[in-house]
Amino acid sequence: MTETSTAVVHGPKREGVPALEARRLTKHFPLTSLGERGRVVHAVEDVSLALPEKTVTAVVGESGSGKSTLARLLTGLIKPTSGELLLDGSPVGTSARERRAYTSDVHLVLQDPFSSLNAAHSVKYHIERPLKLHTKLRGAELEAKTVELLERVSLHPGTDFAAKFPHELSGGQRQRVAIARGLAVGPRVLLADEPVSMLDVSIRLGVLNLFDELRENENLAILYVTHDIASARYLADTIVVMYAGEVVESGPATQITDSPQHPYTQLLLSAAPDPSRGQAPVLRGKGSPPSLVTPPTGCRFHPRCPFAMPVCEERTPPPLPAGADQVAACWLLAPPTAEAASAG
Amino acid sequence: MTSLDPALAAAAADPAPQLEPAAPRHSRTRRHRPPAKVLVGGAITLFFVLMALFGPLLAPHSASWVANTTNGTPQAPTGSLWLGTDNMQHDLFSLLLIGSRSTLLIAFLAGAIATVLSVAVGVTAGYVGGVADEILSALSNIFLALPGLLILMVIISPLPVPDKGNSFVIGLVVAITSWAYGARALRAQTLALRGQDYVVSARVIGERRIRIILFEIVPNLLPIVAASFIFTVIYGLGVYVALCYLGVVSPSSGSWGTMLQGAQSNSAIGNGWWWWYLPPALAVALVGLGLALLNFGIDEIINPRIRSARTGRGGVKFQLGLTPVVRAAAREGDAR
Amino acid sequence: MSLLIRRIGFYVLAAYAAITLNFFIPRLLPGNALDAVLTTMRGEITPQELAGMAAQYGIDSKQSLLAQYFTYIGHTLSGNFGFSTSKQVPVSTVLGGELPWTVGLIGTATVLAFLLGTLIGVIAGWKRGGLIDAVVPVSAFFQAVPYFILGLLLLIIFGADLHWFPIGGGYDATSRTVTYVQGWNWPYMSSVLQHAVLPAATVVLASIAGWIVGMRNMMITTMDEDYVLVACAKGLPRWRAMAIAARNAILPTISNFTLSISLVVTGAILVEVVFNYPGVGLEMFNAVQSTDYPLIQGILLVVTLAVLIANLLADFAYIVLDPRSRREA
Amino acid sequence: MSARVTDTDAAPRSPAEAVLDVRGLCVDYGVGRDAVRAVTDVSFTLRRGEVLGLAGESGSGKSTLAYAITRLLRAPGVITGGEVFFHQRSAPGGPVRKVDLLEADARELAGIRWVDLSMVFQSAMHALNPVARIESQLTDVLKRHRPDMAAADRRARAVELLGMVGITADRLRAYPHELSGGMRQRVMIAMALALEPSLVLMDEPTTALDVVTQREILDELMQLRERLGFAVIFITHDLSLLLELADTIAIMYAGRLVELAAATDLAAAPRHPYSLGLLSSFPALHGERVKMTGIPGAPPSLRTMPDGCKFHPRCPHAFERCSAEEPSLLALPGSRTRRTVSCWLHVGDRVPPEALGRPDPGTDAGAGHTQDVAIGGHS
Repeated sequence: MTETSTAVVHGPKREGVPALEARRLTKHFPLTSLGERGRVVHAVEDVSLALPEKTVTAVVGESGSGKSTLARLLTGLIKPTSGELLLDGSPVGTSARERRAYTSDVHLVLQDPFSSLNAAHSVKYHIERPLKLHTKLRGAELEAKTVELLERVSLHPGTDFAAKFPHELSGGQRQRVAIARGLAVGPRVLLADEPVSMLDVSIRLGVLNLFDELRENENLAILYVTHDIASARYLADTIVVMYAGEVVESGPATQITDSPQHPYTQLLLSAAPDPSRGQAPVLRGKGSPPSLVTPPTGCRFHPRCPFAMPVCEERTPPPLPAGADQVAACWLLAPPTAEAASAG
Repeated sequence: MTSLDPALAAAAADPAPQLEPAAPRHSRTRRHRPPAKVLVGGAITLFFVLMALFGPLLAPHSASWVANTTNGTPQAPTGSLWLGTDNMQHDLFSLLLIGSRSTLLIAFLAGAIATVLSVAVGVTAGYVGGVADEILSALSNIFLALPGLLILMVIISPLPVPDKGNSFVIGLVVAITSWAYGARALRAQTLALRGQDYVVSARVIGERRIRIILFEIVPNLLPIVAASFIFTVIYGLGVYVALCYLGVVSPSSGSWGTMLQGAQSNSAIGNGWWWWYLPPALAVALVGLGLALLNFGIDEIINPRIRSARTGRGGVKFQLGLTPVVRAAAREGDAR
Repeated sequence: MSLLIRRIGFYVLAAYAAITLNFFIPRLLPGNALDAVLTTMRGEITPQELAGMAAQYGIDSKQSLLAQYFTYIGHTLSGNFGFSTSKQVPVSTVLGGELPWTVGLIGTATVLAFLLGTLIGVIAGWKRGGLIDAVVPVSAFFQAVPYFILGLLLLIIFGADLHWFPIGGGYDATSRTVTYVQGWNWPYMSSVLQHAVLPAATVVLASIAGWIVGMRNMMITTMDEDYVLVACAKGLPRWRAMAIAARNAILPTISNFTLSISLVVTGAILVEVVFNYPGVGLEMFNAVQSTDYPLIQGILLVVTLAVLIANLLADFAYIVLDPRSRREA
Repeated sequence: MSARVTDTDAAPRSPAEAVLDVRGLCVDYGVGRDAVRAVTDVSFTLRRGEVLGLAGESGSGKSTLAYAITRLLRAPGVITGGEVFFHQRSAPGGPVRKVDLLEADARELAGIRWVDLSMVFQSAMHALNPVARIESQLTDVLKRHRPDMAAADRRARAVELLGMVGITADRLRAYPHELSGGMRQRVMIAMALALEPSLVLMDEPTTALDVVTQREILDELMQLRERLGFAVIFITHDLSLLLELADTIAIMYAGRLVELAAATDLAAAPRHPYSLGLLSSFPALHGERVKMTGIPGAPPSLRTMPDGCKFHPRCPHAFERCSAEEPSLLALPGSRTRRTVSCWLHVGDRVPPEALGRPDPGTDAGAGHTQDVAIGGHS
């Protein structure tokens, strides 16, 4: 942690200033129950991430890897313990006004389509609220914009859908409404936390393809948080793999899945269902993720790692180059000199 | 007196997300018609509300009217005096009509004030959380543990007479001892709603906290607010009638409780003057019943699972772990 | 165990709040109401007692409020609740005489109602749509009617009309045929029991409906849980599946018990007034009538503490029954 | 709707003996006018030791089917037709008794349940009694079904069972909430195997788990199956998982079986457009990234079923007949292995689209066409 000298910024490499950049975000949740005061959950540890426009960055990890916390940190819903956010290169302020301005640039689409819309309100209400908050549109213009947004997420005809209530919609339609609400603020950045994991298999691709279109047509920077590495590969430009609150590997999507360098990424890939795999998969590693209250020393993956070395237990590996635009935080990738130095 | 249903609290605490919502355990379409309980309960309640509104106007006699007799014993009901008279020869039917107003007014007033209090406390505690929650929760728990009625007796009895007759003061005092039940249920439900994705989404689009509470959370609390309102009205009714019955409060306009107090202090039961105490007692019981039926209905709307299943629906007996088999032939036989 | 410690802490706090409230109640009286009260007592009690009371309530007192407060707390903790002005005996003596009646009647009836109601609720929920379940809506009547109204109705029907039971009191003091001697003898005990039937029935009927409905609804909710279905899938006997459901369903019911206990107790205390039953409730009524503040305070305190202790017991039962609440941090 | 299948075995190709025969099973939710049909006319045969994957989306009726087979479906579920024959074998190699589970009474069912037919539920979190220790939940079945067993033996067996799924004996005294999600599901599996049943139904047993844990548990499960030889009905929405796991796969849509085939055949050469659509809904982990579309539209609700083939509104190959008549599950006689499909594209002289007419793996011939040879009394 402390040894990470230079923060490597993960995310798609593009020219210019990224739409949203996170610098060394750390989040420790304090424990509140009796007898645990003073201890913290190390949910996100020193993550730097750049989200350039017109790109999709996938954050992949198991539950408890800190990927959802990272997405919420990026919305500003929760305050980081340390680190900062930069929107178009300038730091994001904390005043109520700046906070509100930020909400018009960054939106979050959540996992559960059955709870992301308020059953008490119509679809129209859901789309109009952000428009009223962040634009000057009123009256007929407001209605026209609402319909347009619904149709932009393929809910045709928009006027019909506007009048419906959430319980009249299918899961996929609800998720599209949630995305349309996100678009209504006119965001630069769309964060999606497991947006398809609760949808039927046959309609997941439709929603993923919608994200792909929005990246192109709306110049959006999209963060796609998922546990499904295959869908990350399908949609994203860059995959960032998180484990126990830390980024363990990042790089171009196909590169990560075709030649994973970090043992954890290899484990994830070996566990993922893959019908094209000829023989039964050999699981690379065992055990389950560690407690984030008392994370393992050194590399947090070392207790499960089939290649663990003494150094892994002692020191946190820095992100090391593992290919073109690919980095992995693993001592296996350390040049021999460094390893020798650490051994000596 | 009724108590807030634990199943309701459980439903509030566990809005179990159904991964496979397909199996229609309870279809929405059947919800359109309100349960019979709501209809009956609503009708009873409406009847008494109308009585409270218009009864005093329709009463054949005023509260101070006395039957033209020098008799010192109560008269049994007759064709002209439907419910007979008390020992002072007041017309009990008129007293019943007139007394309905103050009785229901205070019950509903207490319910309304207590509901406002419980929404304010419960939703604040649930949504804001942290220290505010700790303090407000401890406060409501203490109020739950205190014997409200006894404290009311002590607080109200030494009040100056004008205050004792003031509906608002009485309603307020009753409300102060009864808001905690609703607050607890509302806090639990708010806590459950606070983490819902639509609340998070509202924060993400930049809604202000007060708007989130009022427009995102409160609409979804309405069934529980309604349930806790009815609960406190029942409670207020009981407490107010009790206070009148004990003679702690004696409203000048009279109430059902005052009638019972008169009957009690004149040993009406021992003397067999049933027409004196039976009508007000039944009236209180009926209002309570009507409200309780309404609350039953609301509970079933909040948690459709608890709906009372009709026995042998379609001749099929459902039993956990033994799915019934009804062959098509048998069903056709039914159709014929 | 941290949960239990927290709960005990809360009850200590609540008890302290109740004691403090008790201290302030006479001092909160509007105007010089207390003064007036004390004035009316002149002649009924000795001047020394009057002076003592005046000191106790801070009238003409040289003691500061804070000092009075600590004196009061000290007295309360040592069981000294003061001196009843209407009965001319220490409050603790009065309470000692009344409490057995109340505990015997209301305690028994409340516990009985809880056990019986829970049992009926379990069966009604398990055999949903069955005969017992069909009776549940009827219980709405008893659930909604204030205790004392129900008491009145029972009194009218079974006491005044049918003459099955006496219409008041805790026992017959005299009778044409029998001379009663208080104590463990049959004539006296049977009289006590006979007098207890209607008030006890009132408390049971009025409170049982709540337990039935609550338990039934919790049962139905719990039966939707997979682990109950698993019990069936395992081929366990049906009563085992029902026991598993009931075992889990009773947990929220116990929490609910803590919510309702003060309602039940206050409601039941009113029943004593209706039946002229010689317990704490009737005493409270009389004390209010005769503005006997020391007695009022004593009763309030005892009832509050009883409710808190019942709550603590319920919490304790909950912690024993639910391993999840025992989770070490 | 096709007529109910009555003959005993339509495809007696496999020498292995059947453990479960489901014939024309129909399930409704509700009774009378409120009733909706959730499962329609499902027939299949499961052989000893076979892993049958039951795949479908939410609302396809896959879980309903499983619960109906075991008679564990909750109210207002009602079985409205069909037979479920369970072939009960009292001892290894012993005589087989054929029991119709739908005719069985509570007593008979209680004797079969868990002894021969156990079940793993979707969420172990909810399937384990939160207030009972793991030990008592493992031993209560032994107590019930092996009344002669001594307490010490029951305990030893519980330790053995936990060991089988890689849990140490010290966890016996634990409560479910003290275990991780993966451990709870392992306990559930150990419990299901306590009496060495011949059939285990698994309803999305790993859906709630992380991918690594899921893989570990499935690996263990498959090893146990090798050793103990029980048959499995594995229900999931994750077809890609089933392809690795199952011998045979049954695809369900809108309460009907639309295709039943060997896993390898289905993967390489799906015959039903819905199977094809599902297969192409899972992005690949390797190879070129190509744009995929999934299946347009959404599954129908039980209350508003389209006429004809239930899939036709979403089917890219639908033609007139599809919206008018409902196809029934027909055997494809050209197939090497038993496979059945309910689709008009494969009936008569029509040449199915290329994607639906690929040859079965290991054969040169294209998909055979049915000559209206129904499994049941369709013709």
